[in-house]
Amino acid sequence: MNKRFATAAEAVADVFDGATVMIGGFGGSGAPIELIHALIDAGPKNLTVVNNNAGNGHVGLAAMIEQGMVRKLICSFPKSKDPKAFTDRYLAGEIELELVPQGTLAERIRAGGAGIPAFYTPTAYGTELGEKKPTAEFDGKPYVQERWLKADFALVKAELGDPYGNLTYRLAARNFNPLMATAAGKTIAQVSRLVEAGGIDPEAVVTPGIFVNRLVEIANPRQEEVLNQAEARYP
Amino acid sequence: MNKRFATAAEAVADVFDGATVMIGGFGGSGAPIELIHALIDAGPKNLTVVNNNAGNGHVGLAAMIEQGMVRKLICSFPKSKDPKAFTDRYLAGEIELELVPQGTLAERIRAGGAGIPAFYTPTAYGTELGEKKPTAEFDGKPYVQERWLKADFALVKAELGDPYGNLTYRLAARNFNPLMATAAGKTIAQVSRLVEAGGIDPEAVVTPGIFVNRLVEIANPRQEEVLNQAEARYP
Amino acid sequence: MTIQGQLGQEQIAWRAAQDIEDGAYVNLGIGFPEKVAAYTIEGREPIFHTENGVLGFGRAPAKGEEDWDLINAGKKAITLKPGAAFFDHATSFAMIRGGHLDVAILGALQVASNGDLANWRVGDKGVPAVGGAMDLVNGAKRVAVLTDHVTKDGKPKLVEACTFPLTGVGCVTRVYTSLAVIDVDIANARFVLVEKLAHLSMDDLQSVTGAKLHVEGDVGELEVPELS
Amino acid sequence: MTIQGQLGQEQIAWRAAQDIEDGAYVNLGIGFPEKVAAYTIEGREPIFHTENGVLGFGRAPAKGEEDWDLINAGKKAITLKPGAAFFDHATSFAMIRGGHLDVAILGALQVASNGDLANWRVGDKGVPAVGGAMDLVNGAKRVAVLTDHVTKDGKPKLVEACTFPLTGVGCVTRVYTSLAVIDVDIANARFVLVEKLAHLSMDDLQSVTGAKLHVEGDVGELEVPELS
Repeated sequence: MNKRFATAAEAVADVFDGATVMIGGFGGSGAPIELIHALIDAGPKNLTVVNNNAGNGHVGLAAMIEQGMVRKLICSFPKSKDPKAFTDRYLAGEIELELVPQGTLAERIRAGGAGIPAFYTPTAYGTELGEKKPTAEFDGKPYVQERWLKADFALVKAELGDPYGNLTYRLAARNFNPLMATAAGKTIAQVSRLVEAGGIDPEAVVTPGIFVNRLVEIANPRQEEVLNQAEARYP
Repeated sequence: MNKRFATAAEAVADVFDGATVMIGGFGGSGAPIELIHALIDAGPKNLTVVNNNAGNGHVGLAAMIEQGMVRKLICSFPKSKDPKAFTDRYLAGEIELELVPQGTLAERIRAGGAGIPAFYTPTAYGTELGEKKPTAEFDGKPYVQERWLKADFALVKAELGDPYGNLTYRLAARNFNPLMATAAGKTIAQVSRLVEAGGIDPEAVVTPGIFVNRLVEIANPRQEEVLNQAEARYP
Repeated sequence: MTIQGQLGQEQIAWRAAQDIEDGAYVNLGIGFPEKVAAYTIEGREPIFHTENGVLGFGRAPAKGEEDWDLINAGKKAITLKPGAAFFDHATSFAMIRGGHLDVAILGALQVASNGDLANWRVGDKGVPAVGGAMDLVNGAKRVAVLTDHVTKDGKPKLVEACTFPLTGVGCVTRVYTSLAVIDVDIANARFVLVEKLAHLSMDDLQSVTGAKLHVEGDVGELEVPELS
Repeated sequence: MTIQGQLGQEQIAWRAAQDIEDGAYVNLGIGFPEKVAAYTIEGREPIFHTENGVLGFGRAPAKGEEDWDLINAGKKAITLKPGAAFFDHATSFAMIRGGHLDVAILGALQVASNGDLANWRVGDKGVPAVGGAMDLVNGAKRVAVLTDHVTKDGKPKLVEACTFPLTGVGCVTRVYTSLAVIDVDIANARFVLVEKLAHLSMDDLQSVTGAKLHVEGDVGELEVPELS
């Protein structure tokens, strides 16, 4: 068992036009920058991207949007310090937005990974984000029915990985990454350090390897926030 | 912030007659024996107990049942090497059983903790355990609607605990414990070692302290399986 | 009407901090509400939660000391206190939606006397963004709002019914404004005045409030703290 | 009719093990199916999952070396292989229900030609217990059954329609019996014979099978392994 890929380019090579791609991270924390940039190099089009945000500056997801790869974005908060990449295209009607409350977004992804096709949440009841969705009352309280969210691919950033695909995460870079890892046909993880089997304490594993298909070691990964402070651009 | 209680007796003293009590563990692995025995000493009656099993031998949950404290059991697998305590009372009609598929039991508890009043699962569709439940079709496949499960109290067994209630678990003794910790009004944890704040790596926390109300340190906790091999009885 | 001696944002945040109990689990919304943390009362230890998966965080690090994997929901760098924990986003919102948070403190565009809150969108223009606000208002045991009493052009923000898109229905229980502290009696859809600036008359306060202010018993004096 | 040379449980388990691919994630039911692990093919490395929250476990420990916090779903002591992981029950069944397991291998009371499985309860007597079986049959990509071909009193276990309470509807895709390997064509509700004991005639096999055995192309020979 060895899920290791030699390069990010090989790991994302089969992401196809029209695919749904989940991308981990919350802002720059936990964003798999090297996998995203490899995907930009590969250049698939008409992607539906699931991410909490909509990119910042001109690297990572923002750069994907600038390259015109993203047809639709499913996110909770498409604002950032420098949201121009998304904002311009959104206001021009060139990109579709499905705005989802953050907890509902997380739960929909978790449901996709857990085989739960639909669930009820109080969130968004009585608001325009709950409109046109089925509702039901439980114990006298109204709820909105939400559907699972799945993807063809998930790009996640982890700290340690082993050949079985077991992963740990660094600090608050965990966020959406473990959820998205469960909800995609192919989960591709960049890890800052690939250790041998047994190199992660079984009690410390956050994402068990069954959820991970491919691993690429990217030592010293770039951080979106730091790149943006340096006004970096990709490509 | 200090959630520590000096004794198991104090920690379970307010469990009231008729309460719903979740008890962690899978068989003897992760079963909070000392908390259960303290509860037997306290002696509340007419309890509804949620546990994966129905006790084994004459200690722990089996002893609670023998003491006549349990009115109803919600579980997936009420069989064990020595299931006499439950079996006798069940066949005599003295205890009610709600049999729930194991994954549905886990998910219902998780839903209780996560504020999800209901969800759909394929499990039990078309079987007698799915009967009389609402069903719905999603993407052409039929599912059963299941409701959340909550409790007044949860008794859980953990390995490390800190004064904030952060917990880790030992090996496969994790099982239902982290779920139940989230789904009760009062979660009471016995920990094998109470460390000071900062004594658990924030990345290694399995149950964040927000889910835990009370902690009791029980060094060298007894193991149900070992007690049963020694043919122990409680009280 | 220009009202003298209104509380500034720091002073409103200070007032809200007085109501946070020792050991409370608290989520502070991005921006203005974040200021509440600075006024934590001596001897009390609230535990701060941020949607992106941290419990028990502390102050911002010194400039240059930031670790950008350690941020809050506003994407600002934070530090940890002893006893902190990391968790994923599903767990984070299980804490919120599951009723485990004691207090959520948010900003507002409008609060209605039935407890409805509008705070995420002004209209159809621009890019909408909701974040975790809709989850917070439906999950926290207590949902409080910090806000100037009126808009920049003097219109009431406390109203009979929200005209902006709703964040949640019947969710806000207390409002801290630049002029007053007001409870929301959701069941009876009415504002109940708790405290007001001492020099402000009931009539003047009512005149800048878009729904009737009810009084039950004594109205307290809203303290004007001197903050350094 | 007494059929000579039937496979024993170990041999059935051996046959099932031949179909487990390298790297497959596999859950083996309590009891008889657990035997499959012992016949893992040289050079292949399936990863075993147990409902109670372990991936990557290995053989039983030596007697006296048990750690009773480290058990499988059958509550038997296990050991870990390098690369193992622990997780809670919700995550464990997310793996199952979410379609992440490649194979679940279970025992059976009855399997119907439409893929229905009955394996948890004989009737209304006694204490019912279901465990994780209903989740496994609805979640794993491939659900296989190991069983004697007939009951102890000679009645077919492969039937037109299950008479015992169902575990799942249209879920079993392959059955390994003491006499044959049979695929279930769920869409067309029919059994398709894959392999049978060489010396057993089609008529004799059909006579102990409760639903028609279809044949498509060649029927293979069911190997009778010599197991030490």
